[in-house]
Amino acid sequence: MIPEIPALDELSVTLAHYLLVSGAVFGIGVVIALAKRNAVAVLMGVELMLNAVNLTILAFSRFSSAFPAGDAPLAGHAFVVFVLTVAAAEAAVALALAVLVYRRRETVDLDRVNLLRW
Amino acid sequence: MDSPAFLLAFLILSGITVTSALLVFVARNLMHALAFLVLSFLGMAGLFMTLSADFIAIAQILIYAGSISVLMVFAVMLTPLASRDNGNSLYVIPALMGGAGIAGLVSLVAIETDWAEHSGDALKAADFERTVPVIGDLLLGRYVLAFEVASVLLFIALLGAILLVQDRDGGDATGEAQ
Amino acid sequence: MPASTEPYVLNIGPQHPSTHGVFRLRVVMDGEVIRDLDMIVGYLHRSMEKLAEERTYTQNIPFTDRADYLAAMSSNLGLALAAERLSGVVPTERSQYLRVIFAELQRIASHAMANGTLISDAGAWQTPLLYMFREREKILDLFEMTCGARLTTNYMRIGGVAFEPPPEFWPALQELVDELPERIDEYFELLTDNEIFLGRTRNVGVISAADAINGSLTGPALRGSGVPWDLRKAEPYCVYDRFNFDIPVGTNGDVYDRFMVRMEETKQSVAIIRQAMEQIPAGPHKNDIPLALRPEIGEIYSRVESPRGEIGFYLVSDGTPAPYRFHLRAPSMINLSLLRELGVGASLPDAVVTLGSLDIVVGEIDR
Amino acid sequence: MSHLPASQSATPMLRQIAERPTVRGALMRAPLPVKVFGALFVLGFLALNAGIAYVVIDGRLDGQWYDVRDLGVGVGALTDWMRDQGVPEVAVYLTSAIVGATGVLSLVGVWLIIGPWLERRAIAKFQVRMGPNRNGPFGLFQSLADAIKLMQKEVIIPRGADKILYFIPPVFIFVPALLGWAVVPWAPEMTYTDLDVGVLFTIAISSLGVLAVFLAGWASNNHYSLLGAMRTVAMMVSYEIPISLSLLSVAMLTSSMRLSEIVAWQSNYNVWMIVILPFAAFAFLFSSTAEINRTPNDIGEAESEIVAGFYTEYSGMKGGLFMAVELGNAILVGALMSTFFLGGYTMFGLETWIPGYLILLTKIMTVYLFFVWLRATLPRFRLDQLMGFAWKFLIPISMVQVFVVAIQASVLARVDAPGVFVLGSFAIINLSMTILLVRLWASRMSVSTIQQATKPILTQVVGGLRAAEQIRKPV
Repeated sequence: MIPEIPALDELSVTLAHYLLVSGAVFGIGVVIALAKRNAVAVLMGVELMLNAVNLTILAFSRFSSAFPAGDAPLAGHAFVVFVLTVAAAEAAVALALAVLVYRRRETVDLDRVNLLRW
Repeated sequence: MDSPAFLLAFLILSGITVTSALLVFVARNLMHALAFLVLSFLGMAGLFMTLSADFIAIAQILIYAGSISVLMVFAVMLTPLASRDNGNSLYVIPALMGGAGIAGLVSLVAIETDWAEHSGDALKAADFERTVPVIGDLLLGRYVLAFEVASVLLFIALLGAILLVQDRDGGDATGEAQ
Repeated sequence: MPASTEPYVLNIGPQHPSTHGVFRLRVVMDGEVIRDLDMIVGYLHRSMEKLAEERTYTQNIPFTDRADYLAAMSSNLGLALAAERLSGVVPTERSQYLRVIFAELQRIASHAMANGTLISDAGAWQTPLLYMFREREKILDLFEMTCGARLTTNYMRIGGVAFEPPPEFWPALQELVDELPERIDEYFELLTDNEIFLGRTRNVGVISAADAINGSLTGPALRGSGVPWDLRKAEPYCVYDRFNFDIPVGTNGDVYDRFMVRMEETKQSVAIIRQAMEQIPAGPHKNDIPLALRPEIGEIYSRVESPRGEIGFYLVSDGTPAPYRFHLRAPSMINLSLLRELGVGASLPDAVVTLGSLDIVVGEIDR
Repeated sequence: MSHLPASQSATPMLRQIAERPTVRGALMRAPLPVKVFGALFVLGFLALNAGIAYVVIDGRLDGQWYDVRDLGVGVGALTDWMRDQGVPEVAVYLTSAIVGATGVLSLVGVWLIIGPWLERRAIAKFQVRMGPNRNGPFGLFQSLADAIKLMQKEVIIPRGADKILYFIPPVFIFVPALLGWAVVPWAPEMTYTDLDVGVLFTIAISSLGVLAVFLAGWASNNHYSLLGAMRTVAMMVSYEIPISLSLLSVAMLTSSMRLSEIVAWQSNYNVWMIVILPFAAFAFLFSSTAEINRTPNDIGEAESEIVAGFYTEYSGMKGGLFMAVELGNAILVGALMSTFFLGGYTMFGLETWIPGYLILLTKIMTVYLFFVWLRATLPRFRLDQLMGFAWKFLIPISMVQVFVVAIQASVLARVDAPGVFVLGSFAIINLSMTILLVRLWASRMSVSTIQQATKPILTQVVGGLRAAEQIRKPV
């Protein structure tokens, strides 16, 4: 399954390499987002996942010849800009929520924020 | 593309990114986790650079390393010392399994698929020389609606963040709303 | 629900750039705002008042140098006057004028120091301080010519002054007096209309006239609040009643007014020195008094206007050469007592500027 | 006492000052051969420079590798020569990269020796004293001595400090100070990397310092540090917006985010951006002083309030690194200010005669000396005043300016050959708009009513509270 490692001067960085990095970061992000108790830490996981997705999009945009050249050549980049925007908005709101939760409940431990209404 | 310098850059940057992402999970202290997160963001920006996406890389530094991390720092500072651990909840085993599963799945697909037909360098020479004007044309041309919606979203998020953390009992709302 | 921030304790001093000596503030802060403030003094305590009971009146004069080390002449003068009043010695006519000249020179030097450090506390990177040191240096040079010391002058004696000024003193003094007014105007130009300085000092550390009187403030701190009280006018000692000068009085009672009162007093001091130079008579600079002066049994409280306010000496004599009780009313100590009221609720920079405007000298506070 | 004449100094200290050796005195006392040799040396130096100037004006070395005006030509010639020799492309690339990086690093390094000396001497002149004059000629080695002293100092880790995070910030804060130089154009073709998004790059790089400052304050386990860090972070976050807005105006007008193109635009129209966008230049300069913690906005390390701010606990060379970064940032801001608003390496045609980097260096020095002047003159703002100034004053006016400039940029894009008339009208519009808005804002915010300079009342009355009321009555 694992391809043999070629010599250094023959090795070229391909789409698969980027996808591997992206998959690893995404997986770590998932683990952090699911496993952490602290709301801010969960947010860190989510940001890592978004980063990984950005990397995937950019890698595809760079390597793919699926699009015809004349038709929106850098659509991936534009898409990443939107992802960044949404990430910024999400971070602002989520952190405001974390602060609010802390003020109301004196904790940011998500396991202990178990009432639907507080 | 295949020059050793490029390869080295890719290896170092991806190493930094993945390792520090892992350290975000491992670190016991939330502030350490935050520091590693910033390192991961910076490594990711470097990876973007290797993909000739200079605009996105700089936007990444500006937004993630510059702004979101500062926002997180403020959020951490606004919570007391006791809440600054980076402990895991009961779901750590399922989470690890899930994360490993997703990463494995992506890796499997990445390795098994024959990307040859999708990895031409056709766009390389033509469009990656100056990315900024192209992105600008796209954002204000083809995707202008999405662009406007994104700006409205940002504005609403800003207002929402301010309103959420505002003291309704007449206190001042300084500090946390950035 | 209020934003839950935790108050924390900040120790300002004893080693801190803005405490003007080894003075410590224990501040409880909430963010940038001071919630509580303790003043902790005593790091410079030398048991001066107790030691003074073992020495003769003349031997005690050097102690007063070390009390208010920025205005040694004024403190010297205070003790000399108190001992004279206690023992009935009358100083010579010429020495009275010399005392006035040196006390006013010391006032200029001390005010220069006070205002310079105040602006340093407000954040100017020592330029105004060093500008003011330029004139202070010249004054200290005059002191050095006359009595050999720059800071701890030990100049006043019971019945006169220690030395006659050397011949080169008078031209140098004339030169200084001639150039001082334009130098002071230069400071006015540099600072008084400066928007940042105004923003930092206007309406900061406001003391109302009633508060100032109730807190028994003296000196520029009191006059800055608008109370025209100056011992040189109220109960003239030496020959102050022969000179024509004004009392500058502030309107608002804030840091800026205290600053401006000091600036204006410098001008008035120059005027006094000018008049004293014109009127000074010839004659001996000192009476011959016994080395171990034995005043009659009795007590005296004698006060003079030092640059920081009313410096008073309470002396009790039991007929021996040494005072039975020696007490120094330190103006810095009493002016400082209002800092807690001014500081609580203010922000840290404001408190620092307010402390600077009260112009404390720790040697005098701790004695 | 000695009986000196009054004009001479009567005290030992004054005599010492009067008798101190001067350069002029040393020159006058030099023996004749030394004087002759010195004169010949100076004359030869002048003749050499005249010869170089003649060759430059003659134009016979344009584009040659020995063109004294441009290091870039030399490096280009070197890489071409290497290619001709059949050296692999990697080595050529690495060579030029290393040469460039060495240039950038040594610039900052040399500056860290000269800068503190210059600042101290200049401030000493402002403050009527002498400044460093003991180590080396004119005290030039003072900063070297300081550096050696700092390196010898013990590195103290405060108890309770976060051991890992305590060590990161001094290094991490150095990165933006160096990286910022990457995009600064020193001459035509003489940029380390002429990024397409240079303006954005500078903004992004400057936002990196925030985190280092914060970590330094947090990891020190000291309330002064934390207070300084919080102040600095709050200020940097706030002042990044006016910086971005003012640079946005520049980028819109020049319709490029490439720094070399911004310089070329200014050179092309023979106008400095500061003339067209005075408010943007002011906002950039003021906000930069806040970003790099210099007077009058150095509240993050206000020594009279919070000792040294966020680096209170750093001793030895770690503290020295923070100070070095402060200096390095000062000239970086000087370079950016010159590039964006003062015409960069061009000087109305002068750049064809003398090297562009010398022109840029002169401009950087000018801006830096302006900073020194400010530092020697102004008191410090308070945190709330600064934040209020950013949010209530700089940002709204900058936003209005951005709208106006957007219109002007679209006009500029439609005018065929914009001449002095169009640009002049832009300048007048922007200037008048700025003045109008500032006055409007000042009256709305009523900033000037609370801060009136009143002189004390002079009185002959003596008394207590009643006298005080009597005095105040006529006012």
